[in-house]
Amino acid sequence: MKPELLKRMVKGPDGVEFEVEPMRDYYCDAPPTVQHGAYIKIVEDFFNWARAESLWILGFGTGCGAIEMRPLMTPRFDAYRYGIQWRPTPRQANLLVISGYLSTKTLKRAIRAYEQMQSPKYVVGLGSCTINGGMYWDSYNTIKCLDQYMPVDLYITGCMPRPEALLAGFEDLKKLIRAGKAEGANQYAERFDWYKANQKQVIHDWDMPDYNW
Amino acid sequence: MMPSIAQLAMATGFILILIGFYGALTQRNLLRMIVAFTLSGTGVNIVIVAIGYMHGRTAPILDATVNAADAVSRVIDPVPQALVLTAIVIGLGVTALMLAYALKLHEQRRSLDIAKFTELKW
Amino acid sequence: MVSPLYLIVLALAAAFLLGLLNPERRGRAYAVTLVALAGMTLISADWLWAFTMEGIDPVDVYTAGAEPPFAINLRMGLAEAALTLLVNLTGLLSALYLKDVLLAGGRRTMAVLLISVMALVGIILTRDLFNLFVFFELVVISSAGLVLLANDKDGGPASGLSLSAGFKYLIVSQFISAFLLLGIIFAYHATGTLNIDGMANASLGLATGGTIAFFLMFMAIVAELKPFPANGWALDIYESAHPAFSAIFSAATGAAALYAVDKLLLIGGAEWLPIATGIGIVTFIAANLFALPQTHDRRLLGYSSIAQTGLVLVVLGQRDLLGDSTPFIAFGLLISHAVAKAGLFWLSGLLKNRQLADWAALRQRPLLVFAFVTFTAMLTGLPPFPGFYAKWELVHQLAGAGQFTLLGLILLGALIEAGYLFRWFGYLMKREAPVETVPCTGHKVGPVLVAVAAGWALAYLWGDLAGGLFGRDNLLLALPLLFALSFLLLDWLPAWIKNSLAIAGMVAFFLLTWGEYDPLRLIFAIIFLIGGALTLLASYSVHGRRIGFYPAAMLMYAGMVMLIRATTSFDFFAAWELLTVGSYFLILRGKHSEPHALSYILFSLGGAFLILAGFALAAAGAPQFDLASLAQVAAPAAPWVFVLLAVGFMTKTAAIGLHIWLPGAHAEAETDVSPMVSGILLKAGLYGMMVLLLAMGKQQLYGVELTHVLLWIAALTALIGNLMAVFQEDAKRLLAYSSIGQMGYALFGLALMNHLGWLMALVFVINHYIYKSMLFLAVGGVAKRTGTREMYKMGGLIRLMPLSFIAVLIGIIAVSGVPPLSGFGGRWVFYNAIMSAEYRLPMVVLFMAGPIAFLYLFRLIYTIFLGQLKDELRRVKEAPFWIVLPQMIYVALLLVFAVVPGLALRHVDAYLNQFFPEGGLHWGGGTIISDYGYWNPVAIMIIVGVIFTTVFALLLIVNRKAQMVKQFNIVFSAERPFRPETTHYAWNFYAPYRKAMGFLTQPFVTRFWDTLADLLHTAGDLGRRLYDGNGQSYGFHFLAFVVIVFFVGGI
Amino acid sequence: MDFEWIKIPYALLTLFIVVNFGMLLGAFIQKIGARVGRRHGIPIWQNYADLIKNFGLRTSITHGVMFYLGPVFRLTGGIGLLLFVPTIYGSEMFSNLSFSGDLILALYFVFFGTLGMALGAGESGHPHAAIGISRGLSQVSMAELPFALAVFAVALQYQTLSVTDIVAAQQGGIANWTLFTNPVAVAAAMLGFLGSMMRPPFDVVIAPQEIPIGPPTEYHSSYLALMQTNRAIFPIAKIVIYMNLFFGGAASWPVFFLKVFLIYMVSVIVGVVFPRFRVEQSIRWFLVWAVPLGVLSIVLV
Amino acid sequence: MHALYDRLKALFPLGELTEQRANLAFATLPVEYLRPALLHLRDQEGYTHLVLLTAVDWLEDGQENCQFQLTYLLNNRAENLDIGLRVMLPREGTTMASIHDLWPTAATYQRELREMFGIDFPDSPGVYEEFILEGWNDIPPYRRDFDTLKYANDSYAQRAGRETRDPETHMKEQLYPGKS
Repeated sequence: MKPELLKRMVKGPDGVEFEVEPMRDYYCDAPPTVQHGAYIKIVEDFFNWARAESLWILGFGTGCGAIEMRPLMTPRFDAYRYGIQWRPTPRQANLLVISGYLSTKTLKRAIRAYEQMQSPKYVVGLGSCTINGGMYWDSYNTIKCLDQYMPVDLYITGCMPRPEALLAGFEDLKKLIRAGKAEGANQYAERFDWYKANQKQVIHDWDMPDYNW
Repeated sequence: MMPSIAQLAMATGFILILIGFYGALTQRNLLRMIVAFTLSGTGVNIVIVAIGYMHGRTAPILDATVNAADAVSRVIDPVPQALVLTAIVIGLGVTALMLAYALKLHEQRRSLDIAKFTELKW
Repeated sequence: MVSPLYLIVLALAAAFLLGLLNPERRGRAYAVTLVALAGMTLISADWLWAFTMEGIDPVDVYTAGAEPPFAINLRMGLAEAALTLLVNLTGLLSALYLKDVLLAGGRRTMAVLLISVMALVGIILTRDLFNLFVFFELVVISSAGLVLLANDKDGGPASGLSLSAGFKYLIVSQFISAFLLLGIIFAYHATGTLNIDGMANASLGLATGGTIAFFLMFMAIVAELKPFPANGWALDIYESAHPAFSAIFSAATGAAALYAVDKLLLIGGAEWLPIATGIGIVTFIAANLFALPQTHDRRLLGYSSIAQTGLVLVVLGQRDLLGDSTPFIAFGLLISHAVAKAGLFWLSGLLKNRQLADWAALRQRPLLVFAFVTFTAMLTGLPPFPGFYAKWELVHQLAGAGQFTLLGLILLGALIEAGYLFRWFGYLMKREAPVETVPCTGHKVGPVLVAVAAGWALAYLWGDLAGGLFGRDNLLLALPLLFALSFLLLDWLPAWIKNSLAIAGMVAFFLLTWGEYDPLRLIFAIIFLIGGALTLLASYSVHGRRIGFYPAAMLMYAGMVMLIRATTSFDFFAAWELLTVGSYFLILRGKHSEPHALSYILFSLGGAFLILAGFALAAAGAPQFDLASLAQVAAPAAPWVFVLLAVGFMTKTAAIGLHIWLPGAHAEAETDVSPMVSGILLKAGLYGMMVLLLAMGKQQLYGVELTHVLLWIAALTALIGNLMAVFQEDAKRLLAYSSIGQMGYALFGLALMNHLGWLMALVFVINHYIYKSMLFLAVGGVAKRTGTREMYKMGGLIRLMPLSFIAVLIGIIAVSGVPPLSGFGGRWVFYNAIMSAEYRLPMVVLFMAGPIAFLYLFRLIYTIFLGQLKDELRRVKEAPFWIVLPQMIYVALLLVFAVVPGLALRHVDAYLNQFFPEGGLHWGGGTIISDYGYWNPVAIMIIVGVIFTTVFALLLIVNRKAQMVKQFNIVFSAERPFRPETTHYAWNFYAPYRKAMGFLTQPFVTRFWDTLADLLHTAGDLGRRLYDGNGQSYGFHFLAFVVIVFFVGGI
Repeated sequence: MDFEWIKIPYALLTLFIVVNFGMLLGAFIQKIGARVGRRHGIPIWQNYADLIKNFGLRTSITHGVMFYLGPVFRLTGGIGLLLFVPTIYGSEMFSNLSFSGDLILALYFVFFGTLGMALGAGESGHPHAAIGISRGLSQVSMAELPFALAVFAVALQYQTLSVTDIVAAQQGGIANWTLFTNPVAVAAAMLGFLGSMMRPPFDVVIAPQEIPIGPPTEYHSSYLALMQTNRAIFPIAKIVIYMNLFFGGAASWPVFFLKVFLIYMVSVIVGVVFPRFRVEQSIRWFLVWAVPLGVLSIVLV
Repeated sequence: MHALYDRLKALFPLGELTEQRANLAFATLPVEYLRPALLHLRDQEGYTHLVLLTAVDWLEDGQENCQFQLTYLLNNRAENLDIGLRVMLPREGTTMASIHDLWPTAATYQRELREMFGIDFPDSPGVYEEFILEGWNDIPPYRRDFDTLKYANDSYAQRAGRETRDPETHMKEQLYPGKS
């Protein structure tokens, strides 16, 4: 635990000393809950259509796949046509693209970013590194299997997959969303303990609350 | 024309005053300053007397030679004489006081130099 | 009636009697001394009673049974009676004070003291020149003896200081006596008499050599007044002598010598008056200037004594012009000076250390602090003391006669004097107190208290006299002032009782008088009285006795009430001074407010002097005038009156250039004081401007329309105030600068000189009172709880202090003028007002200032209440109930005023019609219609409310399940915040703005005033080096003085 | 000039038209921007999808009361601004709720939403939000100045503060528009307009890569949906003021659509051509170029 | 380059000069002469820029009883010359004098070397803080005796069904099926 997160005694302006425990005082410790859709199916379907047509990707690049995402914004591929946009903050994004190998250090950040997104939210694993470690299969420092740590809705294979493959992948994701099958966030909430155990197994210096609201 | 005695006395008086003032301003020794003041005091007294002097008259003492009746025409103005007496007395008092001061100052500071007593300033 | 001769006889007899007593029975000797002095005092008092109450004629006493010129005669008149009473009383009290020293010194010392007092009495009574000389010499001799009373014989570095001082005194006396004797004898020679009246009748000046004779005498006697530069010796005496003797030397000797000069001027006639004036004014200015860099208390008092004597000499020199009021003025100044100086010298004897800052020890004794305040107020000529009346008369008469240079110099010197006196008071109140305890022995404190009592008695007397002479009400009888002063007597009560009394008093006074005000004044009356009572609610949060708070606060409120009730220039000015002084004491109470309180009082007094000068100019010789008749001031003087008054009032509204006192003063003041001095006090300046503009309207100076100049000043004030507020880290300073800006707006409205401009100013007056009081209270409460005023050290307090937050939120919405709250009303009226303005350019600046308000307002609320909560502040509680309560009342008021602004404005609008018939508002139903636009506050409030509620309801339905998170649950580029301190973006909040606009915030004004103050200090410091401490130099100074006067005076 | 109940459905109708117009216009403008970059850009109905999606998100967080209320303030500000100004000249139906106040009300109500939003963003505790607000307020404080001066010049020119009267004075031919009767004021106002539209070169406030979108960093879900709604309304409401003051107002909806679009395009064209200013650069730019024009307009009137 | 080598040789007991390119050469010297040599190069010869500081673990080679080789690569901007000074250190309990006072950037390199190789640089600022790894709990991963595959298998869940092929034969089969 980092020193700034340890319990400490501080003295208030009135001279009274009291304890501050950052993990309790500064972070919300509620666990995630399963969120159900609208009660009326047609409404939920309508929402799902909107969700599919408005994919907001978190501008977060890991590994070499990040370089493959840039061309999507260019005139050549123009992903905006498909309702795909990039958002700079996880609060407003609902699609996290893990674009390549994920070192344990980055995993921690990816988990944070994922947890800070609002449900329903989707994860796309990009390239073989996210599937089975790819060329980093024996690396001391990268995870081999992304779905151990967060619910993945879709993998796009290749090392690296071309932007066209990404577009195809996003189209497939849209189908999943429209069909109501992209419920990764609920899956994460249901199997929260399992995911946390997996995450904590590889992240040795766990210095954040269990769920980053 | 020869200056009258009154004029002479007055000139002397003023010269004495000036000498006294000069001495008081230039001599740094306390005692010399006191002497200088005495000189100027004397000068002042002489001037006073000289002013009161009237040519050809006598001292304003009423005795056998000057009777009360014709005193007004025979004696000089008695007021300056009276004044000068008082002035001398007072001058004496002040001089004594100054001397006492000088003594005390010397006792305490072992110096009679006026320029040494400048702690109080500005 | 006892013959005045017995005054002298009694002293002489007692002195002889002392010689007969057993030297060892010192107690008995002391008793004899006291009895003699008491007897003399009684005789004088008896005479004074007879002259004032029974109105008897002056009495001549012929010694030796002959009439002058054959014998010496003494005269006892009103002046003589008063002066001898002063001398004898000072002597008596000093003798009491000197109990230890006299008992140790024995009968001889007592005899010297008696002789000294007797000689002073003689100087006053005698009508014979030579007798005068004798008494003077007696004074010299006895003084030289008494100087030695100072207890510095027991070695140490300062040993023998009084000895050398005494010797220097003797040196100069020798010169003086030589001159005096020569002068007397020549004068006698020329006129044949020694009697003063005889000589006056003989027209000495016409006789041969008479001029020179008189010149010599005059120089000698004037030299006893310690004129600049022939006064080094006196300063050394003041510095080194025993304070009780200094008291005599300053109060009694000074008074006697002045009277001697007065008598002498009888002989000299009118042609010598300008010379006396010149000597006086030069001395007054120089001594005050040299006092500035002083750090030694008694020497400072010495300089001040010299200055005061110089001032009285000026008055004597202007007797032709002042005529019958000369005694009133001269005595007013002289007696104020004498009582205060004697009291201060006695006070100085209670303290061990001689640095000004060491007077902080006096704080242990509130009574002595009160004494100090009384003396300072007397010296600076503050109401209700005699000096105030005297200054008023003096200035009016001088202005009436066109003596503007002299008038300016007198005011300048008085301002400098106030500067060092109040600085000293600041030290006393604020500097770290030494551990020494102030001995409180009765015989030493007694004289001080008698002086205090005398001061207040004289205040009453002069008020009474002024009533008799000029038909004024006695200030001390004004109900508000009495109410304020009564708190002095109640100061031992617990604070909450006094607070309740104060509130009750203010509300009661309002209820009693509210029918007497016209709508314009009614608004101010409500703000001053009801508003003041409201702010006082916050004072319940302070426990204990809170010594000194209530007299000061009530004095301020009393001043303000008297201000709006004033109908004559005199009442107005007196009220102005009272509120200034009261607020100064209030401001000074802040922890670190010493320098700010000083600059406040200096600017305020400077402004007050300008107002005084303006009134004097307008009065054109009359002792006072109706405020309404300002309109009738004739052409050449009118614009100048306007300028003087306007600048004077603008020191209070902190217009640009005169604003530098405000931020510190308001920021450093106590929590419940800030709203008083900001929300309420500033309005006094605006009220002044209103009175001025209503009466005088537009004025032109050298073809420049002065209201246009005002427009520029107001606009720049608004801009700079707002801009400076943006860059403050200290929350209260931010609010203070914001006040400057807001006052700029209000002033702008007034200067527009049209109907809506005035209405806007009034809207600002009301709004500014409400929201600035509220904001200062809220911020003060926060600062109280968090222990800091630096905003970047706070943050995230919204959850801990929700009520304060609400107050600040409502406050900033109102300040920024965003609808639907009341600030918008002000802006709306403002835009309508400038539509009909004839001069538009300054509006550009004002437009620029407008949006800047958003910057600092957002910063205020964000950095305190939003953002990240710090570790240490996690357990902070909501501000105390009594601080929150008024805020909530203000919130309610703001909302009410937002919906129904007509409540207050309708009547004012109607009232303004008589001054500005054009361009009023039309109040139709809920809509307010002007010539250009319209505005419906009720509709706005409802529409905004409905939309807001609808949208809010929508959000609540959609978003009902929102998870409440804590402060570090923020997206942080997938990292986490380190600590709250590093995450709270607050310090230098507007860094980019500073880059762009920072050049406008260069402290030009501060630098200007600093340089001015430095220049004065340097001048004083260089000038006082003239007094190099060498007795011969002092002698030379005297001769030089004579020569200079000879040539400059053109004799 | 007085309230009647029928005004409420009329106002809602205006609101409905403007919201939809705003959504489509926003997408259209983005498409134009995309075409400049040789892209096709978003579908024209994209904003609806985004809005529905954001309303349809299942979770949200809140940092506190002000955070919750921020978007409410924002949208209230937008709607209020729209409704306080008559939309269509001469139409009783679409004069909205302008009986409650004149031009000044509209000018000051602009800040209602801004202030509320800033407070909400402030409570999120995110430094980027604070930095964004600091930049935004700094920039606006100077950008508003030329506009305010121009408005004052126009009000002086027509001797009224009532929007309706100002529009009325411009009727009767294009030559009567303020644009031609007082070109200096219009020039000043349009320069100020650039600064208030949050488009390049004056969009450092929301600098997406540097301080991820500034003040709304923490906003999401339905909060964001409210803000998106406001984004459809607010620029139009602001442009309506410009249109009424400087470009003769609109007597019918087609004219309204056209004029709003064209005025909007001014900032778009400038935006796609110029890179971004830093805050102090934009302040100086306004001070040097726009403010003197504003002063000139006041002097000339 | 040779001229420099000769000048240096006269002062320090340098090993052989290994010339990689015309303007890049390496030489080994005993640890105790490193600092004077660096100072000389920096102050006298104009090699003012520390290009890099890196380590090589000579585990398998058995060379001189398993050593770390530190390479200090310096650059002479004016003449476009690079020279690398190499020192050999024992592998166990290795400490090395810090040169962060000569080049402040060295501190960063030294921090990395400590984390990745376990070479200690006492007094180097922040040398004990985590640099790249977070919460590392094994022997430093760049040491050759660290078994990375074993570590990976122990620590991370591998996806079942993964096969490894030799790229050459695999591609041949893909492109020319049945021709091998």
